[in-house]
Amino acid sequence: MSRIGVFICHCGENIGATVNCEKVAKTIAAMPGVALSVDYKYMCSDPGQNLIRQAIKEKNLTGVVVAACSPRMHEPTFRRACADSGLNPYLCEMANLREHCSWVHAKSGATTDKAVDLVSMLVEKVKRNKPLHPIKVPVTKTALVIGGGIAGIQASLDIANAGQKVVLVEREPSIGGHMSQLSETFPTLDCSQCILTPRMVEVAQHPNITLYTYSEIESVSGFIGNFTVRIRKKARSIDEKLCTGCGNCVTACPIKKISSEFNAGLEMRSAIYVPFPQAVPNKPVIDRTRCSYFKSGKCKFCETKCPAKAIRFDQQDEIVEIQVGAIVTATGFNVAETSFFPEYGYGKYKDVITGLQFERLLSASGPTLGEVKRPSDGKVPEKVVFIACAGSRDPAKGIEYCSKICCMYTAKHAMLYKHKVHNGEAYVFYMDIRAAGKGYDEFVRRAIEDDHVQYIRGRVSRVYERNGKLIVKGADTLLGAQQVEIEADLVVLATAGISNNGAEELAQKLHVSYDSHKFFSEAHPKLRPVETNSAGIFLAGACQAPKDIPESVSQASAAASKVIGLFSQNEMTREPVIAVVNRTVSPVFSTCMGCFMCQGACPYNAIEREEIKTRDGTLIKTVAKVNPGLCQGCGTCVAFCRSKSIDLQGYSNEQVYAELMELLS
Amino acid sequence: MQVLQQKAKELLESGKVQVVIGYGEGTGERVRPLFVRTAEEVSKLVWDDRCRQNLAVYLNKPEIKKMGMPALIATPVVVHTVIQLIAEHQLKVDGVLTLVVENGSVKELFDTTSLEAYAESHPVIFPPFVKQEIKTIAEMSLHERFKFWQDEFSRCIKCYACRSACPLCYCERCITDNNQPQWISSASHAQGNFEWHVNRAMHLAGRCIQCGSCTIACPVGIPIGLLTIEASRIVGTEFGQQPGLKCDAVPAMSSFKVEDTETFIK
Amino acid sequence: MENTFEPKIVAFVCNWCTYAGADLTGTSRIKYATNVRIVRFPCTGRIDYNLLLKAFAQGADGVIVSGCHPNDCHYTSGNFHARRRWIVFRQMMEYMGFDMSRVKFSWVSAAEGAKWADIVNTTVQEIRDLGPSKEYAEMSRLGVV
Amino acid sequence: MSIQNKVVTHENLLNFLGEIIASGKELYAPQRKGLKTYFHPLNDVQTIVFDYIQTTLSPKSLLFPKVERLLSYTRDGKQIHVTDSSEQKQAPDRILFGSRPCDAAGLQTVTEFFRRDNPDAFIQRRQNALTIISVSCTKSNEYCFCTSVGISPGDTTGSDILLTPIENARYFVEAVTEKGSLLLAQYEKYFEKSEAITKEPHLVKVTKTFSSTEISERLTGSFDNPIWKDASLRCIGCGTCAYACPVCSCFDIQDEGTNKKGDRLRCWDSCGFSLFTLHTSGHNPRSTQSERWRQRVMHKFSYMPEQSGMLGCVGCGRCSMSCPADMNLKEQLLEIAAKVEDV
Repeated sequence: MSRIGVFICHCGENIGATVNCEKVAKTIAAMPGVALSVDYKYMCSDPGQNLIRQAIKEKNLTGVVVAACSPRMHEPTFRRACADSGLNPYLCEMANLREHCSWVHAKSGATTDKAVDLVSMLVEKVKRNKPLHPIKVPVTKTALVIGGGIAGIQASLDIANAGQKVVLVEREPSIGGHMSQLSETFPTLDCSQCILTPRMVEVAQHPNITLYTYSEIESVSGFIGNFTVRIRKKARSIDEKLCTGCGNCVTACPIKKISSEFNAGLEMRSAIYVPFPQAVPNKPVIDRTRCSYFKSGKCKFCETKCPAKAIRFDQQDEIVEIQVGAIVTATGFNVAETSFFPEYGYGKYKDVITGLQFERLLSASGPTLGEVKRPSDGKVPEKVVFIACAGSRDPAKGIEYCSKICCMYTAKHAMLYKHKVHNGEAYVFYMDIRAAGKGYDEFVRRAIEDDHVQYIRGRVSRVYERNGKLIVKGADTLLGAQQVEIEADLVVLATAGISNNGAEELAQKLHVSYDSHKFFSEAHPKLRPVETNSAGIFLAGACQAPKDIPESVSQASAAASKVIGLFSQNEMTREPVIAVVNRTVSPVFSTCMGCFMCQGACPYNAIEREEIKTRDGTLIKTVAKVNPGLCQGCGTCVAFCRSKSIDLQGYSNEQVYAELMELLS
Repeated sequence: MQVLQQKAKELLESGKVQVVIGYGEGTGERVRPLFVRTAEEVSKLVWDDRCRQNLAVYLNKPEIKKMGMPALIATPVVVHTVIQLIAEHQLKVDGVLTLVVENGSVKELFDTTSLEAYAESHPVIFPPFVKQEIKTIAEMSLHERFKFWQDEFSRCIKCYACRSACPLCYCERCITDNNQPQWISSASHAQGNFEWHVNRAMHLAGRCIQCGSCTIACPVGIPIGLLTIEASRIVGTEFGQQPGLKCDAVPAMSSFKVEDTETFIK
Repeated sequence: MENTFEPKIVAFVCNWCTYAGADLTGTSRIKYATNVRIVRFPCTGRIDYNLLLKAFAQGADGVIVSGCHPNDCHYTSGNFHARRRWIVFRQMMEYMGFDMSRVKFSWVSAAEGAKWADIVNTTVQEIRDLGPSKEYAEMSRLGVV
Repeated sequence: MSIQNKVVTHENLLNFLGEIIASGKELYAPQRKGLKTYFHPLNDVQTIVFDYIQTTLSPKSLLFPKVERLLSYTRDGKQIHVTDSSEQKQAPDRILFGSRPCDAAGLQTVTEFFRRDNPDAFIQRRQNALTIISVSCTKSNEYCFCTSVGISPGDTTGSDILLTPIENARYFVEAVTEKGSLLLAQYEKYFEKSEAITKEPHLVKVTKTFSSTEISERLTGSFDNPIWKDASLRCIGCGTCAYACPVCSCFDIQDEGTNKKGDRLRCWDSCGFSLFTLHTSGHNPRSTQSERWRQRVMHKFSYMPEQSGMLGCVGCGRCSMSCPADMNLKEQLLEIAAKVEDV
């Protein structure tokens, strides 16, 4: 027989003035299984909580109902008080007499009647509560960071510097990401590579970081604290240990007309190549889709010229399996190509380029060694038109969002152009100037005022060629939508930042949700911006949405601190409000029939298959099993289960049924 | 019939299957399920219009599973059933050899492709009287429908023949056999009967392959199949999903689309 | 004559949106009818349609089912699953002749305290107009000797 | 008590039944619903169906209803009030018309079953208030085997009155019991006195195919015979046979209600269900369908005769007729007679 203690709180006047608390206490006292039913002025006060603590000991209570404010307010308080006296905290429930009763009704008999109902249903529920124990999940203290751009680098270094192990996986041959392609960075104009490359080297040399470049995530299984990740190390076709990075192979390679990814297509590379001089690791890779040997079985010039005998044509992809406790996703973004824009020539004009290409033109390590020369004929352009919002904020293009970084880099581009070509003219077509950020607006003002960049508020309708010039037709909305036509030598499109190739595929492997633009979704837009809906998987940088370097870096550090926090304990504790699949004796073992409807219903992929076998290994049946590390306790599976074989602890079928029955009896 | 017997003989003799699940002569004019385990017995197999019981119901019966690899003589709806059972992980594709009779010859459906192709080309067709019943009920007012079903259910004795005859009612412990809590009253009063039939319909929503075995089995003649037919019709209309067509189908009722539409949620 | 029938109404709501929304109704001191009793669930996805049946079996006059708006589910998709279940359940019940006008479905977010009060008040009024629900509850006696 | 012999015309029989209804008694008689026939209370004797062999369900529910309230309770605070339904319920005066001799024999077995050990007040009271007017069989079908279990198409066992159709749309009337005589006496005007008539020529011949005593003997010791497994292969485990059976009397007690009020109900149950013997622990002593099928046959033909001297079968054939999988009891019994070795 249950011995339930019921404590009715007056909350001063808040409940007491509307609900007849004495009457509620008296009525409830007559319920079977109620050992004690009292009312008190302030249950959450120290003396109030002591009342509960004492009663648990004196009356040997098997359950407690506190009828007070919303459980969303004080449930932890009262559960703690119960735990203090040795009663399992999950044997304590709260009835909401304040927000759901006294504050919304006038003083009346009906209000008190409702209060009685609210308490009595919780009494019937708590009679069926079972002691629950927080779930302990062991934590593997190694983090996986996916993506070696600035966000991934920052997250890796922060975690590694806190003394934890990191595995950093980058799919390109070198880490560095987009930041390594940039010339100078706004608003301070310091050289991008100068600040980035030391960090890249630090990653390579850090004892706590294992770096896998030219590698991709094959599969991810498991759950927070306990992920198993399989990494595909793509065959680089060289022995990295032997390679000295001398570069003889690159010179020897006869295939040289391959568009360079690093230089955004403005320069060529060979089939065996190092993406850029400061690459980490500074080891070449053979692009097998282009290499003569792989295409026709002939060549091997690189092998002949390699003094270290490091070329390995027969190298195979290698699968590495690692155990990690947390995952930081920092896979970055991409930019829309010029071919995305029919109105600007579908990418057919060589001198209509993207912002990223312009970065390469400005960069001292770029194809022009930092001199602004246009791609078509190598002439220094005298008039450059920059078009902001190329694709962004344009529902017709399917991109409703603001790419956020373009206003700033366009200002930077125009400014740097003016610094390099003093008598050149720079025009910027823009919709709005979004320069919120420390020193950002000042930077734009400088471009306009000091460097005389001409900002025209309006959209460009067309770009076409006439007599070797690019005619940019637009409108100036500040001059009454007057038509503007500029004869430009070079047009730079601030093309929209879009999700990276393969983002969707990766999200599916990780079971994290993503938005309609395939940017990964954070768990909560305000309060959990670096977490995902999959526990233990965090977000850093532009894989979540386009963002600039400082923002990427701060998000990376935030994600790292989440990981470090997780790793600060050997075991992680989780709320035991989770679903469980029943188990019973042979020959049934579980009433679960293994239809796995629940698997489809689970938002967290928490339902696994468990094979029940005889001692000699013969399969008896396959049933569902809830992974306590993944289950968040929504209970959607419970309502789906036809045979009622799965139930939710804390909101079990028996509990909710008893509540309803009492309420209506 | 002879081709079927011949095929059964071949399959049993070659050891490809250990049991052929089919129909044999029964009491009077009836046919009954037959489990043929030796080549000598194949002459007992019959095949005609009387063969309507959905034999897929036996595939998961422990005693029959123990016999070894089964061949199942199937009407089109039974092929749908086999596919649905595969989709619900109750059967492996290579766990049964489905035999269909077409144009006087016997075809073996042995893999996903052959099963799905057959099901696709053999949609479920209701007999005219079922079509008429569906129409009659559809034209009733809410109150008339209530009266209609109450009258039908009043004869229900909760023998659960509907459940037992249904190949998709494979739960070892049915929801109605649960008593903590007792979701469905085990008493056969009007409410208990209503609860049972609502649950059966909901549980078969998007799963019922509309074979009519439940209606045939009902000893008191309740047109019980109309309920699950309706449940599957709703799922088909609302979510565009039909059971029994794809071996890897995602169950309609445990999936969703963000675009699902309704007009009743305020 | 004024209708003095006080209906008994049960509300099945999710913890994160509607329960919190009803909390906000309280903190905003918006007054509403006393007829509704809330049963709290983690998510609308957890709400079994059998609870609705049992509510009417036990003599409830009306039922409210409420949770997070689409796309706002704390568990990302519980409410989508629930929505699909209700779409089928409603039609199935009507096929069997059950009057579903006593069941009100709604989305009430944690910010919609006023909407909760409004849902309660209009439901109480509508159920009051429909009168007591007896037929289904009394069916537990039909066929019993 | 002597059997008084009378004859009645079909027309007068209907008049007689009509007057019974007019007197306020409940008349249960065969009624048609679709292809099925049921015993139903009725107001219009014209709706009575005569051309049936067996009704779909037996008249057992007149004594042993599918759901019956045994007690009710209410609670007020910590006070609990229990109302024993057996003290409250008045059994209505009822006439059952149209039962077959096998049905009447079944009703007698049910009565006996509930009279043993602790007599069941509910069923006794209903039995006392029930007058059974059976009609002898002039037709049979392939399912019938009453003669093999000691009953015949003109058997009076269990009936209060037995009518045997004779020539010229008349019935030979036998008042079997006091209750029957009283009823006939009350409506004397419709009945003519008659000499004893030999019924046999008017009855259908049902060939005796086996001896139930022999079956009972053979069943002893057949517990582990493989016949059960083979025979039950096609059984799908529903409760149809038990629910259609005029004798099966297993039940399940269910409490329905809340903390404040509720009922204790007695509901039909069937040994064909796996749940029937399921223990709380999860263990099931009859975990396979063959064990459950064996139980059904053994109980009727071995355990019951052993314990009470009664057979649990009246040979009506309903179980086989209603079985969705065509499990045929007569066939099974013949097989046992042929296959099971003597002990």
